[in-house]
Amino acid sequence: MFKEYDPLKNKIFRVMDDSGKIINPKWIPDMKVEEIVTAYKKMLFSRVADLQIVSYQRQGRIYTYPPNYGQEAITGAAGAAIRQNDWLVPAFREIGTMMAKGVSLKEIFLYYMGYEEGSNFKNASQVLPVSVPIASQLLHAAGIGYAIKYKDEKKVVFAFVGDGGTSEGDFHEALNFAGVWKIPVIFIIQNNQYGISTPVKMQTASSSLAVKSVAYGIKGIQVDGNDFLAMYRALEEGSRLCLSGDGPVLIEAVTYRKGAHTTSDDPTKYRTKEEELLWEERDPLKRLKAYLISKDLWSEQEEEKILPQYREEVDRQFQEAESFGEYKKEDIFIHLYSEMPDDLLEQKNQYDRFLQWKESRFNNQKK
Amino acid sequence: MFKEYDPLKNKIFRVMDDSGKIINPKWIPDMKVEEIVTAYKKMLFSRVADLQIVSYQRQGRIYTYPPNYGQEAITGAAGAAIRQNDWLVPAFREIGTMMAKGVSLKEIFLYYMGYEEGSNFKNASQVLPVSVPIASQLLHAAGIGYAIKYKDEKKVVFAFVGDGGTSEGDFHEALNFAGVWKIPVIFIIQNNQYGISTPVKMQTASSSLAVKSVAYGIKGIQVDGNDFLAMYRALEEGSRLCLSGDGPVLIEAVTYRKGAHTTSDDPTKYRTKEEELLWEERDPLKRLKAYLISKDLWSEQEEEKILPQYREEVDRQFQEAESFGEYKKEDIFIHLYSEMPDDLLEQKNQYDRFLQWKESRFNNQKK
Amino acid sequence: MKIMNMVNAINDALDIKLYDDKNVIVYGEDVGVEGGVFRVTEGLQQKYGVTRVFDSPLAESGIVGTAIGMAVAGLRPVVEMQFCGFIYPAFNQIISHATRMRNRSRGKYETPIVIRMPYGGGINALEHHSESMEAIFGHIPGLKVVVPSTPHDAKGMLISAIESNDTILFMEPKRIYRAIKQEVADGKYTIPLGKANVLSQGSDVTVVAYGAMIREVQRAMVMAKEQGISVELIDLRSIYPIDRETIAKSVKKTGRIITVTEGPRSFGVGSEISQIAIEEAFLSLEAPPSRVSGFDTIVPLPRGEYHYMQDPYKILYEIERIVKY
Amino acid sequence: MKIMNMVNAINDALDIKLYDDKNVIVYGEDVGVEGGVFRVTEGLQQKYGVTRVFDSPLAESGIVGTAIGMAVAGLRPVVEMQFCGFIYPAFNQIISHATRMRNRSRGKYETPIVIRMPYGGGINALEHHSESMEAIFGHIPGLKVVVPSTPHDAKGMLISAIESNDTILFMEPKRIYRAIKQEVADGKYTIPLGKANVLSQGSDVTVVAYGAMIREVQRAMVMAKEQGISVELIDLRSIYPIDRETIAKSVKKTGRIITVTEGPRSFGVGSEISQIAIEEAFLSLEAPPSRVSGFDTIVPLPRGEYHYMQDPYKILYEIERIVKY
Ligand SMILES: Cc1ncc(C[n+]2csc(CCOP(=O)(O)OP(=O)(O)O)c2C)c(N)n1
Ligand SMILES: Cc1ncc(C[n+]2csc(CCOP(=O)(O)OP(=O)(O)O)c2C)c(N)n1
Ligand SMILES: [Mg+2]
Ligand SMILES: [Mg+2]
Repeated sequence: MFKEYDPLKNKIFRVMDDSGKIINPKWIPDMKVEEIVTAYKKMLFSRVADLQIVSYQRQGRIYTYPPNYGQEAITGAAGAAIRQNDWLVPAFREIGTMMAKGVSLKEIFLYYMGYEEGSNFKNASQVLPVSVPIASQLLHAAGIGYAIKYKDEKKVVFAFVGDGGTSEGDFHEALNFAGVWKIPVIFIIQNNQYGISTPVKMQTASSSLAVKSVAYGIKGIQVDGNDFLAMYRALEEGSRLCLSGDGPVLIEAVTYRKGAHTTSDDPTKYRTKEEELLWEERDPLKRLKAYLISKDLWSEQEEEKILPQYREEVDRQFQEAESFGEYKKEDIFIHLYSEMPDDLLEQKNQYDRFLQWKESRFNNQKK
Repeated sequence: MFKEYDPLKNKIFRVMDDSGKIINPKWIPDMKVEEIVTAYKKMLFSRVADLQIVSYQRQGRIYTYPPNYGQEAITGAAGAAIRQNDWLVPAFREIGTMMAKGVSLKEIFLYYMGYEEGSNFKNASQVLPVSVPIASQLLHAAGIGYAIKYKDEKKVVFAFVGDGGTSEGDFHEALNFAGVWKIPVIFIIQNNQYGISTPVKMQTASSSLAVKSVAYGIKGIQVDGNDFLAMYRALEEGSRLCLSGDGPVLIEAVTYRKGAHTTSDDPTKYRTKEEELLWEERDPLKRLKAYLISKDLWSEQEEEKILPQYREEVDRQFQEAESFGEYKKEDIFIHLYSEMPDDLLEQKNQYDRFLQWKESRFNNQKK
Repeated sequence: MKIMNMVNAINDALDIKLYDDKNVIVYGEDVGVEGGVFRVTEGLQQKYGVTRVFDSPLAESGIVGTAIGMAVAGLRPVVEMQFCGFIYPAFNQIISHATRMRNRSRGKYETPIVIRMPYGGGINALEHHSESMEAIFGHIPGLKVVVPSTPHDAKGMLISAIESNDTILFMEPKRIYRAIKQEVADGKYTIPLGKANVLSQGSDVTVVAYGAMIREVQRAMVMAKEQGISVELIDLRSIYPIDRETIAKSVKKTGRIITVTEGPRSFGVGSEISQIAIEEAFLSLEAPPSRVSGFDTIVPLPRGEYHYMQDPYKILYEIERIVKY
Repeated sequence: MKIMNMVNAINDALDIKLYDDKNVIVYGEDVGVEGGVFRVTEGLQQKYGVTRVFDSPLAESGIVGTAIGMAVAGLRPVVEMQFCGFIYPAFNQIISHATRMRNRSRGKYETPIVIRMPYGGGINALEHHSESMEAIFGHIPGLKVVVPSTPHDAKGMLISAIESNDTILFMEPKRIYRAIKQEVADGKYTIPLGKANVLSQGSDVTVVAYGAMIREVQRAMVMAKEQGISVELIDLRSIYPIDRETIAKSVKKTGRIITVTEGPRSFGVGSEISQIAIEEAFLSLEAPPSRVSGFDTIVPLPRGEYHYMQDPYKILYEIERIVKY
């Protein structure tokens, strides 16, 4: 597949067309039908969550949040392809994959409500926290890949970055180290056409992002990131290559950020209605749904039935997060070092003394 | 040429073979014979200087120095191709090109004798000082390229980096910015096979360094860096492209560092005699000399005659540098800011007071 | 005169200098079409075109590194780091080149670059969006680091910065980007860099602060006054070079000095101010020069941030402690 | 017991930990085949193989960034920055990730990484090869910064560093890499990080120093003694965390304190030590805590470097000044 879709040929890998019709039967992934339905439902859940978060944000109940809206086929396919033993190194727009690895929506909420605790994934192993400094996380993925190879484990690292992230030096260093080390890492670029307001053509003059793999002597492929079946198949193939020692691989997943960059962004400043409508046609859920309906695996009725359940579930987890309770001030100090240095302990104690003073001095005033 | 030698074809651009015989007449550069002879003589001078510096260093008369030995065809060709108006952004192994731009050997000596004054090129304009932090200078080249384009000047930037330097994030960012901005910069990689002790195959898994141009949507070519005619022709072509708005370009010049990394390095630790002998065969001066002799443009006799003159000239400039005189302590303070801040002035004054005290206290002791 | 907030004032300064001098170039992530994530550069691309005000690729080392090249070639780049927490990829270019090129070339090449950067906490932002690491930059030889605390200062200081031939880190207290409005003079004026500003005269204790902390101190001063404590407030304005003279004069008068900063405590700006106070006024000191600052910890996410931030109470607490010392 | 210089002692510590623990991995530029430009890792690749001791591509962010990944996945990387002046490309990975991963994940992921780095001047090196920017690193929350001053300390401190679950910047004073030889105990021993070492008891003035400056102070002390001045010398050993207690105890006794460092003066380690002294011992102070340091300038090239460096005379000058204060 990586040969047939060598990025130098400038071909994009697709399995279905925009209407959900199979156009490339050769590469249909070998998934059980229930697996595809399950994946679709997870994508739907992720979308419901996203849309609801945006409205929570408008109500002032959560801080800045970067929606995954429109990119669910990528994160959903990665969620379906990643195994319990594999590592996930997210950027910050991968809730679908994080949830598949066992991160709860409540934890995601906690994080965006401003609690560090949201990154302490209780039921997810081998998932790194969200990485805010763009592209820096790819080097962590390469290091994990080295450790896997060194320990001779059968694991793969799924590492994410955005199109904008490909401009950072760390992108280059990570792919270069990975190429030299020949380690099992799948680098997935979510090319959603923009880095905030900056279109991808202002990030680079290369013919695609996938073609950058050539610079590192690694395999690369450009995939229709709104085509769940293609994404899954490419990731599966990438996994296989990694496990057989033929990694790393670079997957450029072409998609579109349907929502705003974050809840504090206004995309009308930098993109047109026409463009948005064009991509509306290619919506990943719409396409997979059409495919499933055509196979009689899904129906509008089922969807209508399930949506309220999802909304409720999202709301339930949101409310759980909301009732997480007071931020414990100790939490600021305890995780800096394996043992708290005296100086830090003294700062903590000073702060306690201040709080006592404040309490006694202003006890009838508000905090 | 950049099409014919597209780096994806894995062909190296050569005009002469290892014995100096023309094998690719189509691409012989359009140079006057005297120009070639002049270039050869400059390369010879650069080599004489290099060899003498190594011996000065052994005598403890100069500090660490990175010889250009074996790479003279690249820096010589760049010296011949660069115009008065063009910018030169060196790494630290380009004395040939620097001298062509008007930097004196004396200045180069001063720098490696530990005087900042050695980077204040009196008769060379548009030459940046040596850049020690690997690859960082390429971004300066890109910025200069932007300024040239912005001011609509007819200038080209010649920017150098080593093979090891291609691993740094700044290499990536510089080529990427240059590609997006479409600016007149020739990036020249002196691939001398090693970054200190690390062979280039441990720097990257890509099929060549030239092929990295693909990642930036710019033209690239791999050139035999020990073939003066090929190097000159490629640079000339690169210049032309840059001037016509079709830049930037990336030139990988394949060469070999015949000497040590610096005068404090011992290459026998990491490379074999056989390898050194192999490259001895490809020595750039030997090849160009054979070519010139075959054309009756040069002779062993002329060389024998000129060598002592060069040695003397090098020595003369070295001795001039040696008699440069005391380091002025003011020099430490004056160039930090456009105006010296009070605090810095006070530090300088404090130091003067200290020196007076020391003088009066220990005036009969040695400094 | 117009009523402006700091965002307007900075935009006005950029506008004036872009108009003034064709060599001024403004770029960075999302500063063009969008006008920056805080809208500081809004409208400038429309006015001056895409070759003078534009979006760069997402790469901070690239932004500062290319600015060095532009500056060497005669332009006057004003670049933006999107947030304080994202300047670090550019650290090498700042410390190894921007601040050294003049010295290295013995004055031949100058690097008139302004690096603008919102900094500081208190806006309920994501991780890496609330930091105040000015002390690190103060330690870099060849760099100037300045921080305005009002719209008026922001405009005048930014114009000075753009006109200076030095590399200047221009730190913008984003917490008060829109919180403070005041009359700002039309047209061009400059405020010299490196000079502190005595905002209030006082006799009991000197408080040194800058940026968003000024407002917090002023609130604390209201409470202190109720206790009969007279505070002299110095807006430092410039982290480097530091205005020793103004500090010295004030602490000689009050005998007491407190520095209020947002960043981590150890190796922070407070220590440097204290050092200056003891060097300049040891015999006048009636209490140890002290500091109110963040902890030696990472800035907590929004729910915990108020523990970390300096507020009027923390400042008052320290004022009372030092005055009673 | 063997007579060792610091290079041997560090090599020995690495050897011991590589032997001890299969999770220890040593890499960096030229550390494998060549054994590092200072030969600190000599022989280790031959002994432990290319998967455990190896040359990395030339990319500092890459080196530290991958070390974070390795550490999270259970390894204990010990990486080398070739010179102090080349750590800056890795700055973002250090300040944004290595020092934050535990905090960010609430203890779930640790980053036991040692970043070894030769630093300091006095060896007639090229530009960027002589710097001492430890103060910057001291300001980074979550990082430990340590500096040995003898072969014995180097070995014991490095073993402690490798065994620690924190990220540690291990700064090696390259000027005394081979200049000091002493008996070093065989086999494994540790020296706790974060504790200073009182090298000489004295009564007139406390001098705090570390790394290569210790030797300079000791030379100054010989001259001071001739003047009848008794110096208490503290080897700080750890820049962060700082051993406040040892400093406090000493300055309470002597009433005077001087910090000797190589880096730029402003925002340097000296200011922080002074701040600690005034916080802990204000009422015992008989002179202002002061500092002997580099200027706020770039380290000059070799011909001018001696102006910048601290030598016994500069230290003696300050000792006399402070004692007479
Ligand atoms: C090093 C760094 N610089 C700048 C930012 C601010 N920033 C946050 S998201 C973003 C755009 C990212 O674009 P892209 O990589 O395409 O990811 P997307 O947001 O589209 O998923 C920027 C510039 C950052 N987080 N990190
Ligand atoms: C950022 C940085 N890291 C490390 C070094 C130390 N160093 C000096 S030269 C060198 C190798 C450079 O290799 P290459 O780019 O191939 O250039 P060459 O020396 O072969 O000309 C290294 C690692 C440096 N100068 N800068
Ligand atoms: Mg994007
Ligand atoms: Mg090389």
